[in-house]
Amino acid sequence: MRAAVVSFPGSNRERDIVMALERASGKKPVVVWHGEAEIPDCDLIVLPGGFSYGDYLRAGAMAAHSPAMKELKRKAAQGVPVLGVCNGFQILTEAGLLPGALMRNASLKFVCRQVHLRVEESQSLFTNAYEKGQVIRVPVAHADGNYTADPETLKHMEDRGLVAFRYVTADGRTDPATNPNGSIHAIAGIFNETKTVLGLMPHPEDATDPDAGGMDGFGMFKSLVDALH
Amino acid sequence: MIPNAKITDAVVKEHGLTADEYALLLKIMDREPTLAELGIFSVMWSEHCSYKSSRVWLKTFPVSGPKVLQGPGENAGAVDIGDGLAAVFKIESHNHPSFIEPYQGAATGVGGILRDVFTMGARPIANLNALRFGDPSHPKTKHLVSGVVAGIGGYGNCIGVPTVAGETNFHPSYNGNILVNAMTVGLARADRIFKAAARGPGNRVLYVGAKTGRDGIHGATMASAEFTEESEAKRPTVQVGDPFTEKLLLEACLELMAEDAIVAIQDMGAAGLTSSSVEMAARGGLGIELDLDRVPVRETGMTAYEIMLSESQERMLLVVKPGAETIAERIFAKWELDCADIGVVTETGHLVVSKNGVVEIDIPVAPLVDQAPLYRRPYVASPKRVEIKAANVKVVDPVHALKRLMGTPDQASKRWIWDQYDHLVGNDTIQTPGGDAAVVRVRDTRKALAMVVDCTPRYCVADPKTGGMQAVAETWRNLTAVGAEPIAITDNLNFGNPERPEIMGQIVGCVEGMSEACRALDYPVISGNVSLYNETNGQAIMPTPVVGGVGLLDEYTKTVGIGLRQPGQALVLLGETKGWLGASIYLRDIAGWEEGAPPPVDLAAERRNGDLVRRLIREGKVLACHDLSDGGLLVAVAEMALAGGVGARLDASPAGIPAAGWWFGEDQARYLVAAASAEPILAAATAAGVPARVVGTTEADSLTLAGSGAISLDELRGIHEGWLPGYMS
Amino acid sequence: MKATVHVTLKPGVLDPQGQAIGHALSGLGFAGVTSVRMGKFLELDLAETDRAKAEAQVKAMCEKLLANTVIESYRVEIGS
Amino acid sequence: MKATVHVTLKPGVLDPQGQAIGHALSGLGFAGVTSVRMGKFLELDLAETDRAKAEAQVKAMCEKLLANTVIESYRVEIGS
Ligand SMILES: Nc1ncnc2c1ncn2[C@@H]1O[C@H](COP(=O)(O)OP(=O)(O)O)[C@@H](O)[C@H]1O
Ligand SMILES: [Mg+2]
Repeated sequence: MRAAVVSFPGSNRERDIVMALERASGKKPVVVWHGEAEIPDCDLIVLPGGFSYGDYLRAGAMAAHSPAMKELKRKAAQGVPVLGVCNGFQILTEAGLLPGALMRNASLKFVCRQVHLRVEESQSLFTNAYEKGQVIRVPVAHADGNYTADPETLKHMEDRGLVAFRYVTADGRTDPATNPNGSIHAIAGIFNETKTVLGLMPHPEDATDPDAGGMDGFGMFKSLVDALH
Repeated sequence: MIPNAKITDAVVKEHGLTADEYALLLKIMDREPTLAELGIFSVMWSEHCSYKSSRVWLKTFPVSGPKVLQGPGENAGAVDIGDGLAAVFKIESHNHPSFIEPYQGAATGVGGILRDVFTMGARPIANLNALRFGDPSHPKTKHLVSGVVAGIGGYGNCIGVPTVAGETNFHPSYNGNILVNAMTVGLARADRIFKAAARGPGNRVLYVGAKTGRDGIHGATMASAEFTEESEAKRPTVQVGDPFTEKLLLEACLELMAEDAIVAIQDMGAAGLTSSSVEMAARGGLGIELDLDRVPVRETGMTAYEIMLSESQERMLLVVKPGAETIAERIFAKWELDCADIGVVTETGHLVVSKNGVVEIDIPVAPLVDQAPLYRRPYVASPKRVEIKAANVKVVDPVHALKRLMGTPDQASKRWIWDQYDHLVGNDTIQTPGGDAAVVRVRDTRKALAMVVDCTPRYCVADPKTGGMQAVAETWRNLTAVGAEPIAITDNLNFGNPERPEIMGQIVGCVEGMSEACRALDYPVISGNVSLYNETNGQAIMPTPVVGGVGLLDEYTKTVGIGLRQPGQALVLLGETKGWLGASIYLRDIAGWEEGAPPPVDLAAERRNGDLVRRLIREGKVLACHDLSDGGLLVAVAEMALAGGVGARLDASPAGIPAAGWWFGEDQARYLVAAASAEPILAAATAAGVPARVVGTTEADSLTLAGSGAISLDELRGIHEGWLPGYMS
Repeated sequence: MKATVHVTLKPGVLDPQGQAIGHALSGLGFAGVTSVRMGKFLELDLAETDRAKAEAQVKAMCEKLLANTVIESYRVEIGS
Repeated sequence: MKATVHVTLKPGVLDPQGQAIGHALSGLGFAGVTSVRMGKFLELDLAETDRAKAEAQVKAMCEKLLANTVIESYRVEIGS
């Protein structure tokens, strides 16, 4: 699997995701600077976490208009899979590649902690290594992860199985007390219509090392490698 | 030279210079200074920049050792950690600004210390913070906690450096003067450490980073003056941090450092362009000529005085090799930052600054720096306190006392704070907040750095020398408890007004104790910071010499945490317990008595006990380890139980030690370890001459004290985790 | 030419910041605050001197960047 | 009674957000934006029906919570 990671001014978790991709695929991803109008041929494009443009104005708003994003949209339209983690998810919603929006956490505070996620859909190239309903433990680290969408969009996503992950308790129940940011329906990650684009707030890449954070996030990278070789 | 503004006595006084200091200035200048020149003397001779009250004492610290690559005197210190790498670190205070504007004050404090570290060519890998707030019931405290924590998080999270450890205490002595000390640890190539000495007359001086505004003019002198109600009302222009620009500046500087372009580099911290240019010139024994018309500004009509004294953030000053200007321009353009050629290194030994073609400043650098006032201020030693016998302290059921202690502001969990700090970015944080020391991996090696900040002000006020020793020893112990070899420290001396002999006595005592401990433990001081005048209306803070310690693990998987993870393990206490309750948390928070001499520190025992613990951890004989500090044995067991989710059954207190002293005494140099079997630990302890004793066994779900009751971990967790979120909501 | 932009959440979109502020206000003893909504306010200086052109330009900025029209609406005023 | 509050940075105080927005706008091809300053805008519903009292109340809220008067200034308008 050849992956390209797009880096923006203010990205700060690109190394984390590069390591995870490399560990899973055995290949070093290429890192593409946001100002570049071309993304080299690849099987997967990744938008990493961080604070592109300082999260000023709105998280992801400015990055969504960079030259590399134009190219990303073109490739995504051709079916090249796209993964956006945290700030990457925010950029994808701002760019219109995923529905809804990510608002300030309901607590109004940045939150960094381990959370439990329930895998809602294992029929996708991002999640096929997990069982449907499986609970995994990965960290979140964000200030604007409060997902919202209008009722029709939500209904459509729920009906079509486009919710990828939900925040749950360790034993797999949704509970307002374990929702770290107030997201509607406890949504942690979503697919686009064709399930070729995934955006999620948590950081599976920081759970791909037995010595640092555990291995629960590795399934996502393994899924991608299995699906894309 | 511009026509002189009238320099009256009042103007001199406003600039914080005494009559004697001004007389010295006149002697150096041999004429009346311009206002801008006066401003420069004023900031350079402020306590903050010149260390005039503390310098003679700082000289007594041990600053060298086989691993020290850079001791105090540069932007940050550096130690060799093998593999051609160096750990670069320093701590810095932003106390006054954080009291005035907690969010921006704390945020710019983090920004400043990050710059100190990456100026040296190091990539920051972790931040720490030591916080002291007033009484929780004081009307300002909550607002200050919320702003400071948000500010530290806001800056560190955005720039993407994990904030991995810290300490947070509350005490009424900080009601009018909170302490916000921030520390950064970075990694550099040992053979590529950048310094700030200007070299090579003719080399160009470049200004890079953000534009200059009228931010924090006179911040450095403010940090050197005592607070009054009035100064709070005046509200000087506070600096606003821009972590996004700092992230770009960090990446651009590191990119430029990888080229062969830089002669010297210095961040613009307190006193901005003034201290950076003066220090660069002074260290190189040269002069610098600046043309202020070329300085990127974001406001109109700025005077030379304002530009030289502005404390706008996220700026750096560089001296580059001939012809390297274009490399710098290209790199800074890529990162969309200003890069301006504002001057040249000269042979004159003078700082010469012009604006609109007129020379407004012409100061001989050497005397400005070398003849800066230096005071050996009079001091009186703190009165000795009586020893309090444990037998004379009120007896409370230990389980009941534990319940109360675990929910006090100082002992309660600080999760509410570190939840707001990204402590994971980089995915190298092996030990997260909540343990004895944080552990962060060194990329591309098997190594890791352990790091911690600590100070126990109630010991320092009770006996400055012992308190100073204890602060050093406790960091050493915390590093040891995670299996690391302690290497060196940085320190932040936070005190009241040094012009008062009793405060000066605290400074002298603490420094003496710290020096002695550093010597005994081969644990040199490689950088630090001093913050004086932390007092309001004559009410000084407790002496708070915060110590930041860094240690090395050769194999990161060999570290242990504090969590008890399995029932049936032996709990072994290493070190001697006499049951010392003087100046303890138990005495203060349970007996309501803030008194007594602090526990003595026996540095030979520290070393012996610590070396044993570290060896046992390396040999894999220890499964969990926690040093005993505030609250003694029982609080330590409770913290270990909560951290791992497994409880313990503890034996009754031994005969000959009053129960309160056994459970809550704060005798030093002690560790509690969990092991599959006690035998090898006891044998090794005997061989090493370390007192050791089995105190109990791990057991699921609750803490049970033989003969005096039990508490479930759920209840204990509720108490421990409940206080801070409850207080802040 | 000066322009101001107000960006506010669309009616019906939950406003966590406004809610928290309302909560904090009542905690501070300000009774009778029945709702708080929080938005952004931008002041722009434009080189453009034609009012209509300036307005069109700023509206385009809003559509493209300043507002997230999925959840926000905006109002542009052109000053002098 | 409705009240609106504009909270803006005091002149001279660095506005990193405004600066970054200005930069982004020119990157998007909007030429001639010489300055952007960003502030907050709040809409409050009050139970109070007396105009003067409402104004005094909202000003007190600004001093206490809504504005950080060390670096920000505010403007209160009472609507209907
Ligand atoms: N401001 C803070 N930031 C990050 N971590 C903190 C902060 N305050 C406390 N902690 C963490 O809480 C834990 C307990 O702190 P403390 O009681 O000072 O430890 P010790 O008793 O070992 O000195 C430590 O892991 C420390 O890193
Ligand atoms: Mg400790």
